[in-house]
Amino acid sequence: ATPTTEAPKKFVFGLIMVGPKEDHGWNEAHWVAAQDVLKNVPNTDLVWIDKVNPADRPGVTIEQVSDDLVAKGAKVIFTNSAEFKDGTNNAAKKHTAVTFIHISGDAVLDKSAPANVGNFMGRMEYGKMIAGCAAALTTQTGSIAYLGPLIDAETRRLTNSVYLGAKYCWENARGKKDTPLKFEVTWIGFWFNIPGVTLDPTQVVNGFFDKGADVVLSGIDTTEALVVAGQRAKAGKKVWAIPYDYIGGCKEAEAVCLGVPYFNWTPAYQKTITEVQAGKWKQSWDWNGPDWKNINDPKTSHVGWVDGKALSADGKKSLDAFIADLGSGKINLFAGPLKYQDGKEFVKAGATADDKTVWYTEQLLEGVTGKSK
Amino acid sequence: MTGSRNFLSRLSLSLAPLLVALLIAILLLVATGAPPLDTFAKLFTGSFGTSSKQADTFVVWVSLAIVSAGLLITFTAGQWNIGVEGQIMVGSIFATWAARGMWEQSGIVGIPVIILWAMVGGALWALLVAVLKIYGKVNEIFGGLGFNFIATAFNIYLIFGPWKQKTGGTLSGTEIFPEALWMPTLPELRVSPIAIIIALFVLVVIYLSLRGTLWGLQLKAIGKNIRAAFVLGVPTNPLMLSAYAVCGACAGLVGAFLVIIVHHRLIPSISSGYGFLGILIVLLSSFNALWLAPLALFFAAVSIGSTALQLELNIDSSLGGVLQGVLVLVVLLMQGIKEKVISK
Amino acid sequence: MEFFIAILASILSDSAPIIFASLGETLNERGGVINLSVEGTMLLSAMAGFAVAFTTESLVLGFLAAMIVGAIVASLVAFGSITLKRDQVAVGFILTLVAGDLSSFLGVPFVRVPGPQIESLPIPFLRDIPFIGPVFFERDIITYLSFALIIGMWLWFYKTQPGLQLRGIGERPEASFARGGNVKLMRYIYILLGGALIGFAGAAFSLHVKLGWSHRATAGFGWIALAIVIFGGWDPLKVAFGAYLFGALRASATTLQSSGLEVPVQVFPLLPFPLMILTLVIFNSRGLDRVLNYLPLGARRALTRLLRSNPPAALGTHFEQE
Amino acid sequence: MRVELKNIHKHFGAVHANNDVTLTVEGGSIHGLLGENGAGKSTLMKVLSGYIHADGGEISLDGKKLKRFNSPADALRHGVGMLHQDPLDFPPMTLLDNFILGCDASLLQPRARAEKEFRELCQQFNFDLDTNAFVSDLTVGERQQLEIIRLLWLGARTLILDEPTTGISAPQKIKLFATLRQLAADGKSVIFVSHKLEDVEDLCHRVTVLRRGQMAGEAKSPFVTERLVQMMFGQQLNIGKRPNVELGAPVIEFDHLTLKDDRLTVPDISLSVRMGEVLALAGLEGSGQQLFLQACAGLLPPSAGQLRLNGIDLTRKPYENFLRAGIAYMPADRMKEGLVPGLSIEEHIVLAKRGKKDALIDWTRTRQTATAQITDFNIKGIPTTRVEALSGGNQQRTLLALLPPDLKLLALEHPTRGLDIESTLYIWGKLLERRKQGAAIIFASADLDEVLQYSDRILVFFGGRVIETVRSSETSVEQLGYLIGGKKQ
Ligand SMILES: Nc1ncnc2c1ncn2[C@@H]1O[C@H](COP(=O)(O)OP(=O)(O)OP(=O)(O)O)[C@@H](O)[C@H]1O
Ligand SMILES: Nc1ncnc2c1ncn2[C@@H]1O[C@H](COP(=O)(O)OP(=O)(O)OP(=O)(O)O)[C@@H](O)[C@H]1O
Ligand SMILES: [Mg+2]
Ligand SMILES: [Mg+2]
Repeated sequence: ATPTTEAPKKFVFGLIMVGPKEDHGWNEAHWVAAQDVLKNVPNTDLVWIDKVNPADRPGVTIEQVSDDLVAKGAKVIFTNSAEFKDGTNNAAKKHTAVTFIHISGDAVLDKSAPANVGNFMGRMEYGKMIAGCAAALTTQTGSIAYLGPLIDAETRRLTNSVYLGAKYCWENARGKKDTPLKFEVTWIGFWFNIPGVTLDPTQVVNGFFDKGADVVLSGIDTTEALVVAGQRAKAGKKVWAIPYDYIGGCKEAEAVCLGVPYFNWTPAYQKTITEVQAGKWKQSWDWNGPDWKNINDPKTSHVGWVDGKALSADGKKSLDAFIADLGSGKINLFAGPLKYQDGKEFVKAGATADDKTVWYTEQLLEGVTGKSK
Repeated sequence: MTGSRNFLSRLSLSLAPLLVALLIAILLLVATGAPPLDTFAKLFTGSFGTSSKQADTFVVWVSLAIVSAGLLITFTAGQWNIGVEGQIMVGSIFATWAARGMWEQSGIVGIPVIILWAMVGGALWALLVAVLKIYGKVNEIFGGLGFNFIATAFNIYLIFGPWKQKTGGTLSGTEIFPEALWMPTLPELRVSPIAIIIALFVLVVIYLSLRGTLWGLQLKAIGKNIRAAFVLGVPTNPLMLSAYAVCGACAGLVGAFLVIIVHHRLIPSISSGYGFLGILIVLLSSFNALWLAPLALFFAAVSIGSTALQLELNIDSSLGGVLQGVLVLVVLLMQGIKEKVISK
Repeated sequence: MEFFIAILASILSDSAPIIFASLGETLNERGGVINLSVEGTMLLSAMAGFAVAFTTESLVLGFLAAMIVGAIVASLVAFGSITLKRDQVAVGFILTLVAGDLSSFLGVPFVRVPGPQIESLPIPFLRDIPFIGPVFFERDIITYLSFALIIGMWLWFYKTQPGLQLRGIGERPEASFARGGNVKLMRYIYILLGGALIGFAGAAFSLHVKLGWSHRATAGFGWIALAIVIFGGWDPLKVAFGAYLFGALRASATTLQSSGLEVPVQVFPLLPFPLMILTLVIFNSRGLDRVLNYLPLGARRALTRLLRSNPPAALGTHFEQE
Repeated sequence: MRVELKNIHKHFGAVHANNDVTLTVEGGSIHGLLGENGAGKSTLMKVLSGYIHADGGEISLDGKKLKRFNSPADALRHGVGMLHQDPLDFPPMTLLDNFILGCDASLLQPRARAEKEFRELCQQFNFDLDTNAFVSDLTVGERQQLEIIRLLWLGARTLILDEPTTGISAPQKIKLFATLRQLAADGKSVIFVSHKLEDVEDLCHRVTVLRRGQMAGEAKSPFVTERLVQMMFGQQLNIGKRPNVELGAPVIEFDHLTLKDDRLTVPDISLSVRMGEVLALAGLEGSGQQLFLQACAGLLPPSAGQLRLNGIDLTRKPYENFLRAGIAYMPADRMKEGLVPGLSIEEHIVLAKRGKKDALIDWTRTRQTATAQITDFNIKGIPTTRVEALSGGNQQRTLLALLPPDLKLLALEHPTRGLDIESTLYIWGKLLERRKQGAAIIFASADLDEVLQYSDRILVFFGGRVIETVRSSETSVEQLGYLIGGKKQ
């Protein structure tokens, strides 16, 4: 027989993003992972759509978009927002031959997921603790602010993580047990600015600085906190910021950036694709942590932290020690006693919280100013 | 001989805007580096290419046809009912409200109640604008705009507040309705034949009432000269209220359909801009009810087709809106040019 | 006190875009033409301004481009309504939708891309005046321009001959024509100028307040600008007051979250819009007349004149000059 | 300044409004321009003042030939200024703003200079005008004064006045005439347009008469009235005598009625009007007649007092009740308040029908009714003609045709304004028929001749008050002229 010159059919995977793919934040981190898969796994092809949110594409549903991606041959579809839970489940019910991965979701955990839906998420709690520590090591006014997205279990646990990290370093590394650290969160209402729906993040960040905070941490997908801080710094104010999500997050204002906690989605994406290709994929809910040997190893660590230019040398030293202690288990910040804002017990004295308790965090912790619900 | 030439020149006069709009679109595409022919082909296959696409197009058609029929009534009464977006939204809110009260009901009981309640909601919301206009002298454009903002805020409040999902409020909306309360659709497709029949019914009723009823004539009269109509004995206030109520009820109906056919839950931007598209359709129809159905189909096709552009050609789907708007603008301006030429 | 100064200062500079937009619209409407496309024009010019400033790395070019875009949209309003005698509201409404969608379509490459931004520019000496200095004179060039525009437009309307003529063409074009005014030409000029100001507002949005471009970024600000013009009774000072009032409402929406109100956070940013419209409704409704009727005549006259004024009589009408 | 118009032609579509008109006005003289409605007077003057461009002919000033003026401003630069019947000013502005608007200033308003010169001019003509007042608060006469000094200030040497005597009182008229004579004495030319013979005879040195767009003749003072009438109408007009009608029971009664709108209060009117009676309301525009008429029709609720129709109390009842009780209102502004532009005659007939109406329209029957009415009222149109395509006279006939058969009270505002004599006679014929059938008629008119001619009784309004009630048979145009100006003799 004559050899066919036709190229073997490509393995197509799909990606549905909530925001624009080049937002220097959450979505770009996913975009980069998908590009890595294309590079690293031979014969793959990507179909994607971004900005799937009610502001940018009113009336467009995950179900519709999934239909289109499946029609273009997608065998695996990643959806990247907590908002997509029901949509992903419904699309999966319709296209049973396709594997859906709902990132940051918990449908597998609460058993509402069809068999072809999987979940994974990175343990950003550690990244946030590190960020909190960096902030506490730097602040001069003793007042830190957190630019929160919307309020749900995920954002509550991330906010709490920042607070725990900050409090630990404030009390231990800075030795200020007697002056309580001020920690305030303001929620804008979504993962990024939706004009007319969310508070304007630039306005909120300006408000933070006006009220006396000097380090602002971003909990949202976009970079306003850093940009505003950069602007203020140029006007001669001593302020800093910590972005979120994306390894290149500091770029927009290096001079005020203390560092960035980021997701590295490449290993998880790659694992899913190769497993589905080999027919070995099984439904699971994965909460992937950092590789403590080297939290910035692109092959193995799902969550990382890079120092920013604005972090002082002393701060750097203390922070490295903090990271090492976290990795070795010497520090467990989710150890009791911890209380919620209304005084209800979160973790008993002497106990440490298990994954499920942390995942379903109900309130902000005592000591944090801001709404829990 | 002259008759046919006359026909030809008239035909070319009405086709000219279409060509100009097309030309602008092509220029735009070329300027942004997109292949024009391919784009239009994809726009077509994206809206009519498969039975599932056709069905989606008709889902949008139902909404556009009904809302533009309602808007034709307020336009006939001389009113710019910009508040129509809010009226759709409140229709959806009322539909969800009714659905939440009938979570366990069967669809045969539940769906008609949901639809009627949504129509009541839309009508009430529209009446607020009318009352402000009549008794408060507030221009309906700003009244309507205000109530759109309020409806949006209220909708968000419900989604993130009292009606939030058990796991917490999210932008994806409220809890999904039980399937019994979904409007039955054709197998495997999202389109509901009952909704299409209802839309046709609404179109016919609106057409006939504008043509042959006293109400329709009185509406025309207040639309063209409300003071003279009043002096002649037309009950202007009740009439104005009725126009808004009818348009609001149509918008409410659309709101109900969006909830029980399309999304199966209440979502933040539930009205999807269909109200404003409806205004464009009515403007394009020269206020003639007969044109609404085909124009709504065209607009629906562009809306659905343009989503496909993103995937197929990586062209932003807002192109659809640009095309729709440019077409209406060009037609409007060409009418002016025509009149200017004739009067010369 | 320091916090109060900071908030006041933020309101002043955050309101700059609304000031430019609503004063631009005031200029249009004083000439007798409603430019309903403000929302769309702002979007398109915000995008264009950012895109040009981003690619050329020149803020000046960015603002210039935005003004040109604003003037182009306005010229369509002018052509449609003055020359072709179409319904001004219809033309403006369609343009709002077209320009809005066009901004999304053309703006894709620039969504949430970090770009150039206006730097602050404290004015020496003036900034040292207690209270006044930090509130007014530690701002940036755009905010200073907005101050200048308010005062300049007031002077133009009430102290200059061309300004008097402008008021005339919006009031009674046939009488203005009788007095030597070229009504159509002046209307064209003022619509283009107004459009350019609205365009400037767009750029002020993306280069000064919002720091970048994203889809639908103005989210209702254009509509609010239209409402503010009515609220301000077509008077530059009162319009500016309306714009600052709206700014204050927005600032309080941010602060309200920590007030302990049991309302989802997503509701706060929406509140200033209905509140602003509600204020407009109250100020323009007959209810106010009833209240005013209880006052003694002198006070009533003064208050009426302060609180409201009638729209230019020829607003929205066509004019045919021989 | 000597003004010459030579062979002026002007067409409006099929209408030849000015057909080869030639006219010479000597410097220092007052020249009258006479003619019936639509004769082309205003058109000719608009050509002379630059508002419209003639299709042919030329203009010379002091012997210097000009093709035409490009605009009113151009004409004024050459010294020709025109006062319109409805003064072209800016009601919401102050007098000073009005005065300055249009003057030759580059950037800043010359307020101080203008104010000083304004005062001087006022003094010269003995006008009492306050620069800080608002134009909207002035009477028509005062607005004319403002326009006159403004035009003079801007250098007008020829002043055109288009029907300046409608809507002003006798004392104001006397003052106006004095001013015009003073101007002529100063060597300025004045062109005085009117169809009021007595005004022209009183004031002008020479008169030109236009008829159907053409020159019908010229005359010099002193004038022979009969000859002027003949030139104007081509015939002696026979104005019918008013037939006497037996008055019946009271139709409408007012008890201490007080009316108010945002500008005017009309206090305390007590009066009754009987079947078959015609009551005229005389007064300057805006003296309260309109409020009174609207109150009669139920369009304006009285703020105090009582109103009874056929013995039934209708005070502050909705308009609907008034309609049911058999009133009808015909407004002055036909296209704004009377008819609905865009709708046809037959559609109007459906709308105006009173009593029980069917929800579905029977178009066949409606068309028959419409055809019958069109013939009956001699309307030049067909059932589907849109009302805006009718001429003014035919629009007024259409309004008459819409009146239901059994009316008790007709409230009419300027029933024949803008109509020529033929239409006027026709319409009054129809109205007086109604009166014979027992309807009462209340009408307001600025035309004192009409008031005197058709009414039984006259209410004279001044500044919102009824200052006099007179029987038509016991008064004269002169006396009315003084009364509407607030002067009792
Ligand atoms: N702008 C216009 N367009 C069309 N026809 C016009 C226009 N102006 C005047 N005409 C017509 O030209 C003719 C002359 O009108 P003109 O106004 O000069 O009459 P007039 O003598 O001033 O009458 P009146 O005494 O009623 O003021 C009339 O038939 C009128 O209908
Ligand atoms: N908008 C219009 N559309 C069509 N035809 C019109 C329009 N306006 C006027 N006409 C026609 O033009 C002619 C002249 O109208 P115009 O109003 O000047 O009449 P006129 O000479 O003043 O009559 P009358 O004495 O009844 O007022 C009429 O035959 C009328 O039907
Ligand atoms: Mg005339
Ligand atoms: Mg006429």
